[in-house]
Amino acid sequence: MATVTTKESESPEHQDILELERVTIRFAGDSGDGMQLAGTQFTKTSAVIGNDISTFPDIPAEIRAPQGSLPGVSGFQVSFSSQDIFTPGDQPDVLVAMNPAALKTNLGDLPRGGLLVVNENEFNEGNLKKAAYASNPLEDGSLQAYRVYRVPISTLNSGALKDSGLTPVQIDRCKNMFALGLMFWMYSRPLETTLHWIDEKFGKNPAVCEANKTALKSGYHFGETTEMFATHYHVPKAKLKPGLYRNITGNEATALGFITASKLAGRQLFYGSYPITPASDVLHELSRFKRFGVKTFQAEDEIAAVGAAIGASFGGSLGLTGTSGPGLALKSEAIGLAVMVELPLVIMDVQRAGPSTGMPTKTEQADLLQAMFGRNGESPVAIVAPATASDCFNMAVEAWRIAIKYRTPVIFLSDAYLGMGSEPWLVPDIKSLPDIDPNFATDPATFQPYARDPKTLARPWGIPGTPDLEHRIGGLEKSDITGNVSYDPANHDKMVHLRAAKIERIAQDIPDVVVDGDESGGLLVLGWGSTYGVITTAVQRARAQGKRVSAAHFRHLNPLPPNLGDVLRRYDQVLLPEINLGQMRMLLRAKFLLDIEGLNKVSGRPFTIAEVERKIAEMIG
Amino acid sequence: MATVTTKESESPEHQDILELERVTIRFAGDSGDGMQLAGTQFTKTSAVIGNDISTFPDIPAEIRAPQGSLPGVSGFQVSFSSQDIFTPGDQPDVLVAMNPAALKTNLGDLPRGGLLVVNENEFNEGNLKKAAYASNPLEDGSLQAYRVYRVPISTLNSGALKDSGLTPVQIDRCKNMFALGLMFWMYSRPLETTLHWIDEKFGKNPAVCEANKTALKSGYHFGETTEMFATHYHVPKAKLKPGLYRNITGNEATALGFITASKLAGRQLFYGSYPITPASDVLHELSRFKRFGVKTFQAEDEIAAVGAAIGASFGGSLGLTGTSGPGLALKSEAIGLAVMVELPLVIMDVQRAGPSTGMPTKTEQADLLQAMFGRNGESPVAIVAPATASDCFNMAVEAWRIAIKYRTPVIFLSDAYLGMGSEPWLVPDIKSLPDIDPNFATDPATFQPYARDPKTLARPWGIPGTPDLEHRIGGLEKSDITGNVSYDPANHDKMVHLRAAKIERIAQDIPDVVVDGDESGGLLVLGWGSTYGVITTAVQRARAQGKRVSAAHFRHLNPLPPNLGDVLRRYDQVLLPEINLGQMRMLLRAKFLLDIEGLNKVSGRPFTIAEVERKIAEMIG
Amino acid sequence: MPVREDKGSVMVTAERGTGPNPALTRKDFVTDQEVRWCPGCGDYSILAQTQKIMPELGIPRENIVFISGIGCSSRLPYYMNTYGFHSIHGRAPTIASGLKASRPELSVWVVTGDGDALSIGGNHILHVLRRNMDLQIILHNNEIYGLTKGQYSPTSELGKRTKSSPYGTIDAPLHPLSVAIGAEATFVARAIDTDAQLMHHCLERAYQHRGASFVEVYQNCNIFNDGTFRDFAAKEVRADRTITLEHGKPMIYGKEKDKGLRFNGMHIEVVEIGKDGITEGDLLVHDEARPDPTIAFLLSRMEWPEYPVPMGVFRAVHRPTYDALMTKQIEDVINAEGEGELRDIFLEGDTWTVE
Amino acid sequence: MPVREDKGSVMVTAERGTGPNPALTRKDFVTDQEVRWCPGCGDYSILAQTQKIMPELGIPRENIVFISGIGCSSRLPYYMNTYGFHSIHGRAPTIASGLKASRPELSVWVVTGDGDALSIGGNHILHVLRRNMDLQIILHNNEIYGLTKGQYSPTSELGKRTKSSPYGTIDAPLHPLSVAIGAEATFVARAIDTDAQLMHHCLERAYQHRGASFVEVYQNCNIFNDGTFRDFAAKEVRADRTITLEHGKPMIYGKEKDKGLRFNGMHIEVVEIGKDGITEGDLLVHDEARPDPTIAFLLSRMEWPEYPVPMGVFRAVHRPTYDALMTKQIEDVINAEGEGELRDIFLEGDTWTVE
Ligand SMILES: Cc1ncc(C[n+]2csc(CCOP(=O)(O)OP(=O)(O)O)c2C)c(N)n1
Ligand SMILES: Cc1ncc(C[n+]2csc(CCOP(=O)(O)OP(=O)(O)O)c2C)c(N)n1
Ligand code: SF4
Ligand code: SF4
Ligand SMILES: [Mg+2]
Ligand SMILES: [Mg+2]
Repeated sequence: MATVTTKESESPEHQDILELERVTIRFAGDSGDGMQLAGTQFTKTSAVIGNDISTFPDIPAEIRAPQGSLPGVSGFQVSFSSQDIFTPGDQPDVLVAMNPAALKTNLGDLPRGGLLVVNENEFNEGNLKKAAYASNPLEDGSLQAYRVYRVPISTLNSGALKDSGLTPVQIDRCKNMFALGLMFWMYSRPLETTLHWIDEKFGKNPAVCEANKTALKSGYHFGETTEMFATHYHVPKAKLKPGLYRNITGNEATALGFITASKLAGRQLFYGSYPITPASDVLHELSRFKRFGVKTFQAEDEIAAVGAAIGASFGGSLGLTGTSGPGLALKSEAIGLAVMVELPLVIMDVQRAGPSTGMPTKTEQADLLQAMFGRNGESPVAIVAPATASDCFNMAVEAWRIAIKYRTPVIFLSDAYLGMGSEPWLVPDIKSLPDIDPNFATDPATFQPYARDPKTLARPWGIPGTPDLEHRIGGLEKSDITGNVSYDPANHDKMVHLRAAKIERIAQDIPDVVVDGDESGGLLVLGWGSTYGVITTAVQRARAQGKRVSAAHFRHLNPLPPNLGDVLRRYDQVLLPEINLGQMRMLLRAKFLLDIEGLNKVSGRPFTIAEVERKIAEMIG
Repeated sequence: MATVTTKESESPEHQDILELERVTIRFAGDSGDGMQLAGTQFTKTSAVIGNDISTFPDIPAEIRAPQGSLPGVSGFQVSFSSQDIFTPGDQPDVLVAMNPAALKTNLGDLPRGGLLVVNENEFNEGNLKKAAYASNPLEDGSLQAYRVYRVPISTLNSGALKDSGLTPVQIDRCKNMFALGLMFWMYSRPLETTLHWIDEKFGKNPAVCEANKTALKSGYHFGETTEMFATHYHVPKAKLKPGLYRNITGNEATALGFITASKLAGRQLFYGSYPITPASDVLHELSRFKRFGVKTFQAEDEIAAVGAAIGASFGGSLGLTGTSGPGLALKSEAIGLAVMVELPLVIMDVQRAGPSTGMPTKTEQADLLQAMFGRNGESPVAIVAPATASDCFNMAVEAWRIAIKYRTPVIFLSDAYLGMGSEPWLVPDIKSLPDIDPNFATDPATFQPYARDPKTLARPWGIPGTPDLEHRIGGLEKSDITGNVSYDPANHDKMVHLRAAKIERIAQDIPDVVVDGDESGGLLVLGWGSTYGVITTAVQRARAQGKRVSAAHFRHLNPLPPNLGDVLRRYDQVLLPEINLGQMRMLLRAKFLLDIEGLNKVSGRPFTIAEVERKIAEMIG
Repeated sequence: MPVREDKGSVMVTAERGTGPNPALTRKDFVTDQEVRWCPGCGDYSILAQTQKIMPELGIPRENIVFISGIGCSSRLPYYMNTYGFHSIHGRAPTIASGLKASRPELSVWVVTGDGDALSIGGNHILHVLRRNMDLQIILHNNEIYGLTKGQYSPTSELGKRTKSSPYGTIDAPLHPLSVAIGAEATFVARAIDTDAQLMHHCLERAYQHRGASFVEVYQNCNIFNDGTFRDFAAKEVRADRTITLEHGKPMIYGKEKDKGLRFNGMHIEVVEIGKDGITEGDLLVHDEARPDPTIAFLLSRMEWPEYPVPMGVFRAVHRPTYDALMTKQIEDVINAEGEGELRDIFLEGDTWTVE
Repeated sequence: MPVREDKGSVMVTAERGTGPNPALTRKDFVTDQEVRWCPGCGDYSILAQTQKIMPELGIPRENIVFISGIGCSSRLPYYMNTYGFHSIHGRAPTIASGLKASRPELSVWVVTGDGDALSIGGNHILHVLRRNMDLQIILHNNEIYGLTKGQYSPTSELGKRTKSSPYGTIDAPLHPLSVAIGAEATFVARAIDTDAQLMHHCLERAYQHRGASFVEVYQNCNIFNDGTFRDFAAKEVRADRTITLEHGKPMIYGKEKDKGLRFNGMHIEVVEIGKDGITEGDLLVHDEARPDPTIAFLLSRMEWPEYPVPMGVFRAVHRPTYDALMTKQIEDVINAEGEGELRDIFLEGDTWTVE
């Protein structure tokens, strides 16, 4: 939410500059209007000038809908601030609507009094009809509650580019740059970063390159020169931790984390995957990185993808597979095999709204129980979940640490909100990251395929190519120590317990959960995965209002942080917001027999801060 | 356990007849020795003469092992009694061991003092070596603790058949009949049923037919005439509920239940399946029943099997699919589709020991959580579990009642112990079973694909071929009422809740759980699925010893019987034995926040009564 | 409900007849759902032909079902005002099999893409073809994954650069019709989105064929794979670079009808009619009904620029369909054993009475 | 570890050499596990040949891996003293692909059954063949599901009565080699359990071939499908009812070497040498290296009693393998762009410093 501060200053043209702590802008237009580009550029520039940022793209269903239609609307929200921020903002302060359909789909989120910039050229009869407007909202008074700026963006843009030598269609494609330029002016941002980017992107085509730059500057100058806008704004730098930053999406951070793990372990990364929204970007990222020796295998289906990853792990590589919910369902049987053969394996699930095909571009946390239990028999695996886009990097490395040390499948549970959203990432110092020792077995004298390390209960990893370690593994029950097939009842009972105990042992490496707030008493708001940002912000606000409420977030879902039970018992009430019907809540209730309260939302969208604040207020007044 | 009663009587040959309440015999031999046949015949005869019976075959791993080897041993245990019995007995009273390997693998289960009948001819050097015996146990005194009868079964049998005209190999194959005849004599059973069966089975081959009969009678006469056996036994008729009985395995009962449901609904049964142990027998059964119009589709894999079942359900048939654990894992994604399209579908899972391929012929209850949660997103289904082999019939019908009435997938959770075990089945009066109304939609004026019945929340079933009901369904989120594709956040939230609520509504049709024992106080031993028999027996015994313990069993696992929480809260302690690591226990703890105690065994075998008794004693002294 | 009787047609070798259904027009097959493909997508013309042909086939609308998997192409059922099922990725053939086997009187169409049918769904295609389930399977082959925004598919050409293959693919593509023929298909045909007449013909023939009809349609994805088929399919060159197969006719093609295909020893060659004394009589005569699939297989290997690309019906042979055999087997058993009575199977084996 | 260098062999057209590994004997490949097949099962002789050939190939034992699915046949890895992986039903090709693509220097063998490979695993077979992953795939075809005790398989003959088809099957069988050829296989061969020499030859050739080698072995299941191949494979008749293909040789067979195959117009016919003036010169000469797969496909259709059943190597053509292309692509990129530094990709895009 924009907090208007008192300080005012004057611009040369006698327009006011207001200093704000935080602003959230949503760019919305037709899929073809380049809104994702505009949003990304705005984000970059804001990051470069030192704001903390958080973004979330709102991409339409997977099919390209007809131009101007409601399902064709594409949006990009960016929040930037002089303070640490944890979410892309509940509601935009500013909505840029490039056509009627964009207005229709997004207006509901703009608070009354919000700033609305519309491209008035597009509000013609045809487009209004496509957006199912009976009358023109710019004319019928229905926008009275907002601060509306009608800008003829299309004609201003084409006017500016009339000598560009481009075709009308090409010219029209530049109008996102015009809109972006206008927003840059409005929030006092420099043009350099984007001008530079245009050069890089369109360098090969000078006419298009020039046109985009001209459009961007024209938008900026339009803001500066027109009298339409009485005020523009300034959001000072945030006080971020010092260091080198870049902007990163969760999927990008995940891919980098996996490559980093491979470097740290000194073993080749092998990624078996079948494309699926919203996980495909990790495949795209990793396949760009051949110079790291990463092997990407686009399999014929999800089963082949995980099978290949298991094969690679058998061979001593980091066998990785990634997918989204329906794909995880298909991989179930093979993950069970990996549990039995006890090989390192990481399975990434970028969760999306289900069940079944569900809503492929929308977010949800509802694959947790599938990750825990979606296999036949007693088939325990480790599960980790990143808290933010940049945390995806850390947890991707962590997933591999666990997988390799404990010779076990680990499920990395991200979601669409994390994967597609972005935030600044403090680029880590590579040397600070500890190596991961694959610790291969090599000594035939002592090798036993199912002997166990007394501390971790892990079995040895003896890979093909190692002389005299020849052995056979498989999905039938294994005899303790020797690994031979065994139908012995006592052995089965023992092995079932050993596999469970091994996963429990991982807890010895998991950091305690840390509470943000009071040590005990009052309400604890607990979270896992992508709810981190909203919960942190909501709790901070509630505490600022003097409420007795604390927050705690955990990234290891199975096993849980060792102190979790103790922590939970120290508070009067515990609230667990989840983007599902209460899946982790069920696990914690069963484990700790505590009456944990849930806040659940399953609408394909993240929580808003307000929703969490409201629930806190409801629980502790 | 054999309880020797005091009553004695004399046989013409001055051998004693002891009357027993219950006897458990295990036939064990090489896979090629026909032990399953001998066991089955003994069972039939015992049933026909009025004992209550319970059986469990112990079939070796799926591969045929070399003759005489340890993995090649095949066993069949039958328990028969003059009282109601619920399990095939913990330990045999009598072990018939046809070769050294059979002795080696089974002797551990025979209590000291138990009766041991061995085919001494097979205790030659070669066979002893195959069974890894360093010395001959018949000679080295290691069997002193047992009542050993060394019978030269092979030579007695071949002697009896020397004029049969059969080859030596054929003659040797009859030795199971000789052993069976001996047991028939020992437990005072008539030969008629088996003689009749031999006629039917070998009628076409008179020489073989005669030989088998001769072998059977020779075994019987050997018992009668030899002085080896001082005693033989009599087990009086049981006091079973009056009616017409047959012996039935769980898989047979399941198949009959499914056909019955199809008759009751007046709709064709369509079974899509891919063979897998221990579920294949249901495919075999159903494919015999073409005269009922049952269509069996042996699919290329489990996914195709469930897909075809869904297609059949879309067309208005009873679309059924069946498998065991690994196959259920493969079906996960498609079951999620069925949840989304809300069509009736029954999925049978005959559970076996996992994880992964595990131990295919062994029993386990460890697919419960997979059944509950093994799908992406919030994807609720109904689950039922039969308690005994014959109860499979009832629950198969019940699964269809729920699936059709609520338009939902229902998982029917049986297991290897139920599926392969047998017991007497009181053949139901078909007319007493209420019809199942498919209640198809036919009226175009009111039809809306996702309108809901206010009581059940079920959507209409409008099948192809019905004029003017043309509509489209699919795996993307559906709009309430119309069923069109919808990405609307509020709609998704609503639909997720509606799907969950619909499954909860099924509880309105579920009978309350009934307690066997005290109304409240003391210990309640709770059970689901195939633990029914052992729990019932163990609790009866504990009560007979004056212990304050009751039993309750439920067959509806999701949703649960409506009164379950109330019932549990009435007892001081609750014990839940499960053949897994505590899966239902976790669900109940989470739901009721009660500190339920578990008794868990995961050895591929059912509980023994003694194990449950011991745990009861441990808990309440 | 009015039902086209199709039971017991096990041994029928004749094709299924078509004839207009006077009560219906193309419009009756259009739904109220907005079509959501990219403007210019080849799927539009496939949809148009599909909607157009429906009233011509003479099937009551309520007996028509369209079943698809997931992909751009697989949205098609939403736009067909018939019964429809937009299922999960790759599994449409399984759902269609269950429906057709249980309700043989329905006309069941499968709509699929190159990823849906040949990547994740390859095994089901294999088996539905060998079973000869009586379905029409329309494969929209755009040689790309459209819906997931442009990864290569199993029909993408070797070396193709896509989002998931920035340095070019390394896996050789499948030939969909070779796969189908290798899987014992009884009907295979090929059409192209830009040739409405040919597409109409292939769809009609697919319907007429009793058994699994497999139609590959080259479909342009103008967003992620624009122009893949242009080299041979563009209007200007199409006549010279494709050949339309016609049963019983010599294999002639070219704008001037001056080119032909000749069988030479063990391979096929392109010849010019009139040159070197070559006449029509020298040309291979197309026989779609050859029991041996080898020539059809040979045709499925022909690619531009070495050869003209064959279009139309490659193979159409008769073999009993799975659904009809299933129906017949049940009828035969009932005729032989009588209709089943529950009581009989309840009482199988030995029974006894407890009083 | 000693590693057979095989990187960068993308364009190699020569076959891989073999040569005895003097340090090893057959016994070195026998494990301590008891073999658990039924006495008389055809799997024994396949195992025997496999163990026998290993020392002859010249591969260090530690570089050999056997990967199988589930089925009687798939137990084979337990009996091979090499690295081994008895995986899950149908998925051996996927695990083998991941292993081979990540470790091209290993010699990876896939052992599978007709159900494992062609029922549940059909799709993976399709794709591993088109990718030409450098694997040896040995399909034990007993035309039945052995392990699950006798249901029909996708290669069981039409009408077969089994536990799951008491009234006979209604689905036509697949021809495994037709499927393989339709899936772009570069090497296909057929052997039979009872002919040790031929099996040895096929295994050796499969190893020598760089790329996916697909070998169908007719294997008798004497418990559930005894004698399925007897009609043409029994010792007494084998010479007259099968034909062993030899590259570059005319297709002659028969105890008396008096029968041959001739290509006649568009189909193949059986002729008697010496009769009607037919000489060896008239016969088809086997060319396993023909780039066009049509003749190999034609051979894959030949069945007794219409034709002798072809045995041996049907097709062996060269095409870069997936694993080699993958290795090469990475090398090329590293040569062009330099080896990757994490720092570079961490800092991709715009960065900024906060002080
Ligand atoms: C189980 C599963 N895996 C992956 C996906 C993602 N996915 C949807 S469509 C598709 C491929 C589409 O390609 P194609 O079948 O050629 O259809 P097109 O969009 O090109 O028409 C993929 C990979 C999915 N929906 N479900
Ligand atoms: C997912 C799964 N489905 C089914 C099975 C059961 N199953 C094991 S092997 C097999 C078929 C075996 O046939 P085949 O591959 O021909 O091998 P064979 O035993 O004949 O050598 C089946 C259906 C399984 N183990 N896993
Ligand atoms: S992405 Fe391609 S295939 Fe999909 S709708 Fe657009 S043009 Fe058509
Ligand atoms: S069942 Fe058949 S295939 Fe399996 S081991 Fe026995 S003979 Fe061999
Ligand atoms: Mg496609
Ligand atoms: Mg087989």
